[in-house]
Amino acid sequence: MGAAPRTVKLMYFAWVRERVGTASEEVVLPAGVTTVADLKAWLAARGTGYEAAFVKPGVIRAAIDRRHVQETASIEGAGEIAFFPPVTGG
Amino acid sequence: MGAAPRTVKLMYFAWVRERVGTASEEVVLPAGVTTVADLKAWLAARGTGYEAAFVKPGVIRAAIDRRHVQETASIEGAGEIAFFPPVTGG
Amino acid sequence: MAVRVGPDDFDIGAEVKALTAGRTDIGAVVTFTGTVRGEGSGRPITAMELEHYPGMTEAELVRVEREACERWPLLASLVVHRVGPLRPGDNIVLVIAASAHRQAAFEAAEFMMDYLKTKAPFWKKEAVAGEAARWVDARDEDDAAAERWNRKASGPSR
Amino acid sequence: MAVRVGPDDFDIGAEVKALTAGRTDIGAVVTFTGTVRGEGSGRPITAMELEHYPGMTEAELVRVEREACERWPLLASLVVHRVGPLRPGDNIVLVIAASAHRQAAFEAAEFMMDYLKTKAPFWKKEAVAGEAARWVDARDEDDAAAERWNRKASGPSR
Repeated sequence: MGAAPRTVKLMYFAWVRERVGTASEEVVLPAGVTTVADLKAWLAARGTGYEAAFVKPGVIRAAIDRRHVQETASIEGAGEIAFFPPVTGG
Repeated sequence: MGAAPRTVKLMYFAWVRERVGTASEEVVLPAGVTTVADLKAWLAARGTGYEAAFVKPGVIRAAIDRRHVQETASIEGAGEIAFFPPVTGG
Repeated sequence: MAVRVGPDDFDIGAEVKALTAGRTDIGAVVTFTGTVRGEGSGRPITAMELEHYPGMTEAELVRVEREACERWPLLASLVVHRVGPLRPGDNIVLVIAASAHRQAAFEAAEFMMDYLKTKAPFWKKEAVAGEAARWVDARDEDDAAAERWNRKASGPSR
Repeated sequence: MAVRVGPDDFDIGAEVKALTAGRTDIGAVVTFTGTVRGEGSGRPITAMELEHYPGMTEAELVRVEREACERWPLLASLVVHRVGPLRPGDNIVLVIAASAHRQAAFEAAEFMMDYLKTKAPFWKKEAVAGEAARWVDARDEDDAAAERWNRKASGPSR
Protein backbone atom coordinates (compact mmCIF):
# COMPACT_ATOMS: atom_id res chain seq x y z
CA MET A 1 0.00 0.00 0.00
CA GLY A 2 1.37 3.39 -0.98
CA ALA A 3 0.28 6.62 0.68
CA ALA A 4 -0.99 8.14 -2.59
CA PRO A 5 -4.64 9.23 -2.34
CA ARG A 6 -7.00 6.92 -4.23
CA THR A 7 -9.52 8.87 -6.29
CA VAL A 8 -12.58 7.16 -7.71
CA LYS A 9 -15.67 8.25 -9.63
CA LEU A 10 -18.93 7.29 -7.91
CA MET A 11 -22.22 7.10 -9.80
CA TYR A 12 -25.73 6.76 -8.43
CA PHE A 13 -28.92 5.72 -10.22
CA ALA A 14 -32.69 5.75 -9.69
CA TRP A 15 -33.71 6.24 -6.05
CA VAL A 16 -30.13 5.96 -4.83
CA ARG A 17 -29.33 9.01 -6.98
CA GLU A 18 -32.38 10.86 -5.73
CA ARG A 19 -31.56 10.24 -2.08
CA VAL A 20 -27.85 11.02 -2.39
CA GLY A 21 -28.78 14.14 -4.32
CA THR A 22 -26.22 13.82 -7.11
CA ALA A 23 -25.70 11.61 -10.16
CA SER A 24 -21.94 11.33 -9.82
CA GLU A 25 -18.98 12.62 -7.87
CA GLU A 26 -15.23 12.13 -7.45
CA VAL A 27 -14.12 11.03 -3.99
CA VAL A 28 -10.82 10.31 -2.30
CA LEU A 29 -11.06 6.99 -0.54
CA PRO A 30 -9.72 6.81 3.01
CA ALA A 31 -7.40 3.99 4.00
CA GLY A 32 -9.23 0.89 5.20
CA VAL A 33 -12.03 1.16 2.63
CA THR A 34 -11.12 -1.79 0.44
CA THR A 35 -14.36 -3.59 -0.49
CA VAL A 36 -17.76 -2.63 -1.85
CA ALA A 37 -19.27 -3.25 1.60
CA ASP A 38 -16.64 -0.94 3.19
CA LEU A 39 -17.44 1.76 0.67
CA LYS A 40 -21.19 1.54 1.33
CA ALA A 41 -20.61 1.85 5.09
CA TRP A 42 -18.28 4.82 4.58
CA LEU A 43 -20.79 6.54 2.26
CA ALA A 44 -23.68 5.95 4.71
CA ALA A 45 -21.80 8.05 7.26
CA ARG A 46 -21.26 11.01 4.93
CA GLY A 47 -24.56 12.82 5.57
CA THR A 48 -28.33 12.65 5.68
CA GLY A 49 -28.91 11.91 1.98
CA TYR A 50 -26.27 9.19 1.94
CA GLU A 51 -27.62 7.71 5.14
CA ALA A 52 -31.12 7.54 3.62
CA ALA A 53 -29.75 5.97 0.46
CA PHE A 54 -27.59 3.35 2.17
CA VAL A 55 -29.79 2.60 5.21
CA LYS A 56 -30.33 -0.94 3.88
CA PRO A 57 -27.00 -1.48 2.15
CA GLY A 58 -27.81 -5.08 1.17
CA VAL A 59 -30.57 -3.86 -1.15
CA ILE A 60 -28.22 -1.72 -3.20
CA ARG A 61 -26.34 -3.29 -6.11
CA ALA A 62 -22.89 -2.23 -7.20
CA ALA A 63 -20.89 -2.21 -10.42
CA ILE A 64 -17.16 -1.59 -10.80
CA ASP A 65 -16.09 -0.25 -14.15
CA ARG A 66 -19.47 -1.21 -15.59
CA ARG A 67 -19.56 -4.80 -14.38
CA HIS A 68 -21.81 -6.18 -11.65
CA VAL A 69 -19.89 -7.07 -8.47
CA GLN A 70 -20.66 -8.62 -5.08
CA GLU A 71 -20.42 -6.97 -1.65
CA THR A 72 -17.09 -8.59 -0.98
CA ALA A 73 -15.47 -7.40 -4.21
CA SER A 74 -12.26 -5.41 -3.86
CA ILE A 75 -12.38 -1.80 -5.05
CA GLU A 76 -8.63 -1.56 -5.53
CA GLY A 77 -7.87 -0.13 -8.94
CA ALA A 78 -11.49 0.79 -9.65
CA GLY A 79 -12.04 3.81 -11.90
CA GLU A 80 -15.82 4.05 -11.69
CA ILE A 81 -18.06 2.54 -9.01
CA ALA A 82 -21.86 2.68 -9.41
CA PHE A 83 -24.61 2.08 -6.88
CA PHE A 84 -28.21 1.39 -7.86
CA PRO A 85 -31.39 -0.50 -6.89
CA PRO A 86 -32.19 -3.91 -8.40
CA VAL A 87 -32.85 -3.39 -12.09
CA THR A 88 -36.40 -3.18 -13.47
CA GLY A 89 -36.09 -2.89 -17.24
CA GLY A 90 -37.54 -5.09 -19.94
CA MET B 1 -77.83 -52.52 -39.06
CA GLY B 2 -80.09 -51.77 -42.02
CA ALA B 3 -79.32 -52.97 -45.54
CA ALA B 4 -79.18 -49.41 -47.00
CA PRO B 5 -75.86 -48.76 -48.82
CA ARG B 6 -73.50 -46.50 -46.88
CA THR B 7 -71.96 -43.85 -49.08
CA VAL B 8 -68.95 -41.86 -47.91
CA LYS B 9 -66.68 -39.25 -49.43
CA LEU B 10 -62.99 -40.22 -49.34
CA MET B 11 -60.20 -37.66 -49.64
CA TYR B 12 -56.50 -38.22 -50.17
CA PHE B 13 -53.62 -35.80 -49.62
CA ALA B 14 -49.91 -35.48 -50.48
CA TRP B 15 -48.26 -38.75 -51.54
CA VAL B 16 -51.38 -40.76 -50.65
CA ARG B 17 -53.27 -38.68 -53.22
CA GLU B 18 -50.49 -39.10 -55.79
CA ARG B 19 -50.37 -42.89 -55.40
CA VAL B 20 -54.15 -43.39 -55.36
CA GLY B 21 -54.36 -41.11 -58.39
CA THR B 22 -57.32 -38.99 -57.27
CA ALA B 23 -57.96 -36.28 -54.71
CA SER B 24 -61.43 -37.46 -53.71
CA GLU B 25 -64.13 -39.97 -54.56
CA GLU B 26 -67.49 -41.24 -53.35
CA VAL B 27 -67.57 -44.92 -52.40
CA VAL B 28 -70.22 -47.35 -51.16
CA LEU B 29 -68.87 -49.18 -48.16
CA PRO B 30 -69.36 -52.95 -48.07
CA ALA B 31 -70.77 -54.59 -44.95
CA GLY B 32 -68.08 -55.49 -42.44
CA VAL B 33 -66.01 -52.35 -43.03
CA THR B 34 -66.67 -50.57 -39.73
CA THR B 35 -63.37 -49.04 -38.57
CA VAL B 36 -60.62 -46.89 -40.05
CA ALA B 37 -58.35 -49.95 -40.12
CA ASP B 38 -61.02 -51.97 -41.96
CA LEU B 39 -61.39 -49.20 -44.52
CA LYS B 40 -57.62 -48.99 -45.14
CA ALA B 41 -57.48 -52.77 -45.69
CA TRP B 42 -60.44 -52.64 -48.07
CA LEU B 43 -58.91 -49.73 -50.01
CA ALA B 44 -55.53 -51.48 -50.28
CA ALA B 45 -57.26 -54.28 -52.21
CA ARG B 46 -58.91 -51.98 -54.75
CA GLY B 47 -56.04 -51.76 -57.25
CA THR B 48 -52.39 -51.04 -57.87
CA GLY B 49 -52.45 -47.35 -56.91
CA TYR B 50 -54.35 -48.05 -53.70
CA GLU B 51 -52.07 -50.93 -52.86
CA ALA B 52 -49.02 -48.68 -53.27
CA ALA B 53 -50.64 -45.99 -51.13
CA PHE B 54 -51.73 -48.30 -48.30
CA VAL B 55 -48.85 -50.79 -48.35
CA LYS B 56 -47.84 -49.56 -44.88
CA PRO B 57 -51.26 -48.67 -43.48
CA GLY B 58 -49.88 -47.72 -40.04
CA VAL B 59 -48.00 -44.78 -41.55
CA ILE B 60 -51.15 -43.19 -42.96
CA ARG B 61 -53.19 -40.88 -40.74
CA ALA B 62 -56.95 -40.52 -40.96
CA ALA B 63 -59.54 -37.84 -40.24
CA ILE B 64 -63.29 -38.30 -40.04
CA ASP B 65 -65.31 -35.20 -40.79
CA ARG B 66 -62.17 -33.08 -40.39
CA ARG B 67 -61.03 -34.44 -37.03
CA HIS B 68 -58.02 -36.67 -36.44
CA VAL B 69 -58.99 -40.23 -35.51
CA GLN B 70 -57.19 -43.43 -34.50
CA GLU B 71 -57.06 -46.74 -36.40
CA THR B 72 -59.76 -48.23 -34.21
CA ALA B 73 -62.24 -45.38 -34.70
CA SER B 74 -65.67 -46.33 -36.00
CA ILE B 75 -66.59 -44.96 -39.42
CA GLU B 76 -70.34 -45.31 -38.81
CA GLY B 77 -72.10 -42.09 -39.70
CA ALA B 78 -68.99 -40.55 -41.29
CA GLY B 79 -69.60 -38.08 -44.13
CA GLU B 80 -66.00 -37.41 -45.17
CA ILE B 81 -62.99 -39.59 -44.43
CA ALA B 82 -59.49 -38.35 -45.30
CA PHE B 83 -56.19 -40.22 -45.54
CA PHE B 84 -52.82 -38.50 -45.49
CA PRO B 85 -49.17 -38.82 -44.41
CA PRO B 86 -47.96 -37.39 -41.12
CA VAL B 87 -48.24 -33.60 -41.37
CA THR B 88 -45.18 -31.46 -42.16
CA GLY B 89 -46.36 -27.86 -41.97
CA GLY B 90 -45.03 -25.03 -39.84
CA MET C 1 -57.98 -14.81 -31.70
CA ALA C 2 -57.86 -15.55 -35.42
CA VAL C 3 -56.43 -17.98 -37.97
CA ARG C 4 -55.70 -17.41 -41.64
CA VAL C 5 -54.63 -19.90 -44.32
CA GLY C 6 -53.77 -18.82 -47.85
CA PRO C 7 -51.08 -18.04 -50.40
CA ASP C 8 -50.43 -14.45 -49.29
CA ASP C 9 -47.32 -13.29 -47.45
CA PHE C 10 -47.64 -11.53 -44.08
CA ASP C 11 -45.95 -8.57 -42.38
CA ILE C 12 -45.03 -9.33 -38.77
CA GLY C 13 -45.00 -5.71 -37.65
CA ALA C 14 -48.36 -4.92 -39.24
CA GLU C 15 -49.94 -8.02 -37.68
CA VAL C 16 -48.63 -7.17 -34.20
CA LYS C 17 -49.82 -3.57 -34.57
CA ALA C 18 -53.31 -4.74 -35.62
CA LEU C 19 -53.53 -7.07 -32.62
CA THR C 20 -52.30 -4.59 -30.03
CA ALA C 21 -53.55 -1.22 -31.36
CA GLY C 22 -55.19 0.88 -28.67
CA ARG C 23 -54.69 -1.75 -25.97
CA THR C 24 -52.90 -1.12 -22.70
CA ASP C 25 -53.61 -4.46 -21.01
CA ILE C 26 -50.97 -6.28 -23.07
CA GLY C 27 -47.43 -6.25 -21.67
CA ALA C 28 -45.77 -9.02 -23.70
CA VAL C 29 -46.00 -10.08 -27.34
CA VAL C 30 -44.16 -13.11 -28.70
CA THR C 31 -44.05 -13.85 -32.43
CA PHE C 32 -42.75 -16.94 -34.16
CA THR C 33 -42.00 -16.87 -37.87
CA GLY C 34 -41.08 -19.98 -39.81
CA THR C 35 -39.29 -19.53 -43.13
CA VAL C 36 -38.23 -21.77 -46.03
CA ARG C 37 -34.60 -22.75 -45.59
CA GLY C 38 -32.36 -22.95 -48.60
CA GLU C 39 -31.18 -26.48 -48.09
CA GLY C 40 -32.54 -29.90 -47.18
CA SER C 41 -30.33 -32.86 -46.29
CA GLY C 42 -27.33 -30.74 -47.21
CA ARG C 43 -28.50 -30.02 -50.77
CA PRO C 44 -29.86 -26.72 -52.11
CA ILE C 45 -33.65 -26.52 -52.29
CA THR C 46 -34.90 -25.01 -55.53
CA ALA C 47 -38.67 -25.07 -54.89
CA MET C 48 -41.20 -25.80 -52.17
CA GLU C 49 -44.94 -26.46 -52.37
CA LEU C 50 -47.33 -26.55 -49.43
CA GLU C 51 -50.51 -28.62 -49.73
CA HIS C 52 -53.28 -28.48 -47.14
CA TYR C 53 -56.74 -29.85 -46.37
CA PRO C 54 -59.09 -26.88 -46.83
CA GLY C 55 -61.60 -26.75 -44.02
CA MET C 56 -59.83 -29.16 -41.70
CA THR C 57 -56.66 -27.07 -41.65
CA GLU C 58 -58.48 -23.97 -40.44
CA ALA C 59 -60.47 -26.06 -37.92
CA GLU C 60 -57.26 -27.56 -36.47
CA LEU C 61 -55.62 -24.14 -36.19
CA VAL C 62 -58.69 -22.82 -34.36
CA ARG C 63 -58.49 -25.80 -31.99
CA VAL C 64 -54.78 -25.17 -31.36
CA GLU C 65 -55.45 -21.51 -30.62
CA ARG C 66 -58.43 -22.30 -28.39
CA GLU C 67 -56.39 -24.83 -26.42
CA ALA C 68 -53.65 -22.21 -25.90
CA CYS C 69 -56.24 -19.73 -24.64
CA GLU C 70 -57.49 -22.29 -22.13
CA ARG C 71 -54.00 -22.97 -20.79
CA TRP C 72 -52.62 -19.42 -20.64
CA PRO C 73 -54.20 -16.01 -19.99
CA LEU C 74 -53.82 -14.80 -23.57
CA LEU C 75 -55.11 -11.35 -24.49
CA ALA C 76 -54.65 -11.75 -28.25
CA SER C 77 -53.37 -14.38 -30.65
CA LEU C 78 -52.99 -15.06 -34.35
CA VAL C 79 -51.98 -17.97 -36.55
CA VAL C 80 -51.20 -17.37 -40.24
CA HIS C 81 -50.02 -20.21 -42.49
CA ARG C 82 -49.20 -19.99 -46.18
CA VAL C 83 -49.96 -22.61 -48.82
CA GLY C 84 -48.96 -23.05 -52.46
CA PRO C 85 -45.55 -22.52 -54.06
CA LEU C 86 -42.82 -20.94 -51.90
CA ARG C 87 -39.13 -20.23 -52.37
CA PRO C 88 -36.14 -20.29 -50.02
CA GLY C 89 -36.29 -17.31 -47.67
CA ASP C 90 -40.08 -16.99 -47.95
CA ASN C 91 -42.27 -16.84 -44.86
CA ILE C 92 -44.29 -19.99 -44.12
CA VAL C 93 -45.99 -19.51 -40.76
CA LEU C 94 -46.60 -16.76 -38.20
CA VAL C 95 -47.80 -17.36 -34.65
CA ILE C 96 -48.43 -14.46 -32.26
CA ALA C 97 -49.27 -14.72 -28.56
CA ALA C 98 -49.93 -11.64 -26.40
CA SER C 99 -50.41 -11.62 -22.64
CA ALA C 100 -49.90 -9.36 -19.63
CA HIS C 101 -46.60 -11.07 -18.79
CA ARG C 102 -43.83 -12.65 -20.80
CA GLN C 103 -43.84 -16.26 -19.63
CA ALA C 104 -47.42 -16.88 -20.73
CA ALA C 105 -46.72 -15.30 -24.12
CA PHE C 106 -43.55 -17.36 -24.68
CA GLU C 107 -45.12 -20.64 -23.59
CA ALA C 108 -48.33 -20.16 -25.55
CA ALA C 109 -46.45 -19.29 -28.75
CA GLU C 110 -44.19 -22.31 -28.38
CA PHE C 111 -47.17 -24.54 -27.58
CA MET C 112 -49.09 -23.36 -30.65
CA MET C 113 -46.11 -24.07 -32.90
CA ASP C 114 -45.49 -27.52 -31.40
CA TYR C 115 -49.14 -28.50 -31.81
CA LEU C 116 -49.49 -26.98 -35.25
CA LYS C 117 -46.44 -28.99 -36.38
CA THR C 118 -48.11 -32.31 -35.48
CA LYS C 119 -51.84 -31.57 -35.87
CA ALA C 120 -52.47 -29.07 -38.66
CA PRO C 121 -52.86 -30.84 -42.03
CA PHE C 122 -50.13 -29.29 -44.17
CA TRP C 123 -47.67 -31.22 -46.30
CA LYS C 124 -44.44 -29.90 -47.77
CA LYS C 125 -43.05 -31.04 -51.08
CA GLU C 126 -39.58 -29.81 -51.93
CA ALA C 127 -37.29 -30.09 -54.91
CA VAL C 128 -33.52 -30.14 -54.56
CA ALA C 129 -31.22 -29.18 -57.40
CA GLY C 130 -31.38 -31.63 -60.27
CA GLU C 131 -33.90 -34.00 -58.72
CA ALA C 132 -37.65 -34.59 -58.79
CA ALA C 133 -39.69 -32.99 -56.04
CA ARG C 134 -40.22 -35.21 -52.98
CA TRP C 135 -42.52 -35.08 -49.96
CA VAL C 136 -40.77 -34.01 -46.77
CA ASP C 137 -40.75 -36.66 -44.04
CA ALA C 138 -42.26 -35.86 -40.65
CA ARG C 139 -39.68 -35.39 -37.91
CA ASP C 140 -39.76 -37.43 -34.70
CA GLU C 141 -38.56 -34.33 -32.83
CA ASP C 142 -41.84 -32.63 -33.68
CA ASP C 143 -43.86 -35.41 -32.06
CA ALA C 144 -41.60 -35.25 -29.01
CA ALA C 145 -41.98 -31.45 -28.85
CA ALA C 146 -45.79 -31.68 -28.89
CA GLU C 147 -45.72 -34.55 -26.39
CA ARG C 148 -43.99 -32.36 -23.77
CA TRP C 149 -47.17 -30.37 -23.28
CA ASN C 150 -49.19 -33.43 -22.25
CA ARG C 151 -47.22 -34.01 -19.08
CA LYS C 152 -48.04 -30.81 -17.25
CA ALA C 153 -50.86 -28.29 -17.13
CA SER C 154 -48.52 -25.60 -18.45
CA GLY C 155 -44.91 -25.43 -19.50
CA PRO C 156 -42.91 -28.04 -21.34
CA SER C 157 -40.50 -30.34 -19.54
CA ARG C 158 -37.14 -30.14 -21.19
CA MET D 1 -25.84 -9.58 -33.37
CA ALA D 2 -26.52 -6.04 -32.26
CA VAL D 3 -27.86 -4.00 -29.36
CA ARG D 4 -29.43 -0.54 -29.37
CA VAL D 5 -30.45 1.69 -26.45
CA GLY D 6 -32.23 4.99 -26.94
CA PRO D 7 -35.49 6.91 -26.90
CA ASP D 8 -36.69 5.89 -30.37
CA ASP D 9 -39.55 3.48 -31.04
CA PHE D 10 -38.96 0.37 -33.17
CA ASP D 11 -40.85 -1.51 -35.87
CA ILE D 12 -40.82 -5.27 -35.31
CA GLY D 13 -41.45 -6.16 -38.95
CA ALA D 14 -38.73 -3.83 -40.25
CA GLU D 15 -36.20 -5.16 -37.72
CA VAL D 16 -36.95 -8.78 -38.64
CA LYS D 17 -36.68 -7.95 -42.35
CA ALA D 18 -33.33 -6.22 -41.81
CA LEU D 19 -31.98 -9.23 -39.89
CA THR D 20 -33.16 -11.87 -42.34
CA ALA D 21 -33.00 -10.12 -45.73
CA GLY D 22 -31.34 -12.25 -48.39
CA ARG D 23 -30.66 -15.14 -46.00
CA THR D 24 -31.85 -18.68 -46.58
CA ASP D 25 -30.08 -20.35 -43.65
CA ILE D 26 -32.62 -19.04 -41.13
CA GLY D 27 -35.71 -21.19 -40.58
CA ALA D 28 -37.09 -19.75 -37.33
CA VAL D 29 -37.38 -16.22 -35.98
CA VAL D 30 -38.74 -15.46 -32.49
CA THR D 31 -39.44 -11.91 -31.37
CA PHE D 32 -40.36 -10.69 -27.92
CA THR D 33 -41.84 -7.24 -27.46
CA GLY D 34 -42.42 -5.74 -24.02
CA THR D 35 -44.90 -2.87 -23.76
CA VAL D 36 -46.01 -0.41 -21.06
CA ARG D 37 -49.15 -1.71 -19.40
CA GLY D 38 -51.87 0.73 -18.44
CA GLU D 39 -52.09 -0.25 -14.81
CA GLY D 40 -49.86 -0.99 -11.86
CA SER D 41 -51.13 -2.52 -8.61
CA GLY D 42 -54.65 -2.17 -9.97
CA ARG D 43 -54.41 1.59 -10.54
CA PRO D 44 -54.10 3.37 -13.89
CA ILE D 45 -50.57 4.38 -14.85
CA THR D 46 -50.35 7.91 -16.25
CA ALA D 47 -46.65 8.12 -17.01
CA MET D 48 -43.51 6.01 -17.13
CA GLU D 49 -39.84 6.99 -17.22
CA LEU D 50 -36.94 4.68 -17.94
CA GLU D 51 -33.50 5.55 -16.55
CA HIS D 52 -30.36 3.65 -17.54
CA TYR D 53 -26.61 3.58 -17.02
CA PRO D 54 -25.12 4.74 -20.33
CA GLY D 55 -22.18 2.56 -21.26
CA MET D 56 -22.86 -0.22 -18.79
CA THR D 57 -26.34 -0.86 -20.17
CA GLU D 58 -25.05 -1.46 -23.68
CA ALA D 59 -22.18 -3.57 -22.31
CA GLU D 60 -24.60 -5.78 -20.35
CA LEU D 61 -26.88 -6.23 -23.36
CA VAL D 62 -23.88 -7.25 -25.47
CA ARG D 63 -22.91 -9.77 -22.76
CA VAL D 64 -26.46 -11.17 -22.67
CA GLU D 65 -26.49 -11.55 -26.45
CA ARG D 66 -23.02 -13.10 -26.53
CA GLU D 67 -24.00 -15.61 -23.84
CA ALA D 68 -27.09 -16.58 -25.87
CA CYS D 69 -24.92 -17.08 -28.97
CA GLU D 70 -22.64 -19.39 -26.97
CA ARG D 71 -25.53 -21.51 -25.72
CA TRP D 72 -27.62 -21.77 -28.92
CA PRO D 73 -26.74 -21.87 -32.64
CA LEU D 74 -28.11 -18.40 -33.38
CA LEU D 75 -27.82 -17.03 -36.90
CA ALA D 76 -28.96 -13.50 -36.02
CA SER D 77 -30.08 -11.59 -32.95
CA LEU D 78 -31.06 -8.11 -31.85
CA VAL D 79 -31.83 -6.36 -28.56
CA VAL D 80 -33.45 -2.91 -28.61
CA HIS D 81 -34.40 -1.15 -25.36
CA ARG D 82 -35.99 2.27 -25.05
CA VAL D 83 -35.20 4.88 -22.38
CA GLY D 84 -36.81 8.16 -21.39
CA PRO D 85 -40.50 8.98 -21.02
CA LEU D 86 -43.01 6.37 -22.22
CA ARG D 87 -46.77 6.06 -22.10
CA PRO D 88 -49.13 3.10 -21.66
CA GLY D 89 -49.20 1.01 -24.84
CA ASP D 90 -45.70 2.13 -25.89
CA ASN D 91 -43.03 -0.37 -26.81
CA ILE D 92 -40.23 -0.83 -24.25
CA VAL D 93 -38.04 -3.69 -25.41
CA LEU D 94 -37.54 -5.88 -28.46
CA VAL D 95 -35.55 -9.11 -28.51
CA ILE D 96 -35.11 -11.14 -31.70
CA ALA D 97 -33.49 -14.56 -32.00
CA ALA D 98 -33.10 -16.34 -35.34
CA SER D 99 -31.89 -19.88 -35.86
CA ALA D 100 -32.24 -22.81 -38.26
CA HIS D 101 -34.83 -24.44 -36.00
CA ARG D 102 -37.53 -23.19 -33.68
CA GLN D 103 -36.49 -24.54 -30.29
CA ALA D 104 -33.16 -22.70 -30.30
CA ALA D 105 -34.87 -19.47 -31.36
CA PHE D 106 -37.53 -19.75 -28.65
CA GLU D 107 -35.10 -20.64 -25.90
CA ALA D 108 -32.55 -17.99 -26.82
CA ALA D 109 -35.19 -15.24 -26.94
CA GLU D 110 -36.58 -16.27 -23.56
CA PHE D 111 -33.08 -16.51 -22.11
CA MET D 112 -32.14 -13.03 -23.34
CA MET D 113 -35.30 -11.54 -21.81
CA ASP D 114 -34.79 -13.33 -18.48
CA TYR D 115 -31.18 -12.18 -18.21
CA LEU D 116 -31.89 -8.67 -19.43
CA LYS D 117 -34.57 -8.37 -16.72
CA THR D 118 -32.06 -9.05 -13.94
CA LYS D 119 -28.75 -7.82 -15.37
CA ALA D 120 -29.28 -4.83 -17.65
CA PRO D 121 -29.19 -1.55 -15.69
CA PHE D 122 -32.59 0.01 -16.41
CA TRP D 123 -34.92 1.43 -13.78
CA LYS D 124 -38.60 2.21 -14.25
CA LYS D 125 -40.34 5.06 -12.50
CA GLU D 126 -44.09 5.17 -12.90
CA ALA D 127 -46.83 7.56 -11.86
CA VAL D 128 -50.33 6.36 -11.05
CA ALA D 129 -53.33 8.70 -11.23
CA GLY D 130 -53.20 11.41 -8.60
CA GLU D 131 -49.95 10.31 -6.98
CA ALA D 132 -46.27 11.17 -7.16
CA ALA D 133 -44.11 9.01 -9.43
CA ARG D 134 -42.50 6.04 -7.69
CA TRP D 135 -39.71 3.63 -8.60
CA VAL D 136 -40.97 0.20 -9.59
CA ASP D 137 -39.84 -2.62 -7.30
CA ALA D 138 -37.89 -5.53 -8.74
CA ARG D 139 -39.88 -8.76 -8.94
CA ASP D 140 -38.70 -11.97 -7.30
CA GLU D 141 -40.15 -13.87 -10.27
CA ASP D 142 -37.57 -12.22 -12.52
CA ASP D 143 -34.70 -13.51 -10.39
CA ALA D 144 -36.28 -16.97 -10.41
CA ALA D 145 -36.73 -16.82 -14.18
CA ALA D 146 -33.06 -15.95 -14.75
CA GLU D 147 -31.97 -18.54 -12.19
CA ARG D 148 -33.59 -21.35 -14.21
CA TRP D 149 -30.90 -21.02 -16.87
CA ASN D 150 -28.08 -21.73 -14.42
CA ARG D 151 -29.20 -25.30 -13.77
CA LYS D 152 -28.79 -26.71 -17.25
CA ALA D 153 -26.60 -26.11 -20.28
CA SER D 154 -29.68 -25.19 -22.29
CA GLY D 155 -33.39 -24.99 -21.65
CA PRO D 156 -35.10 -23.73 -18.50
CA SER D 157 -36.52 -26.12 -15.92
CA ARG D 158 -40.09 -25.19 -15.20
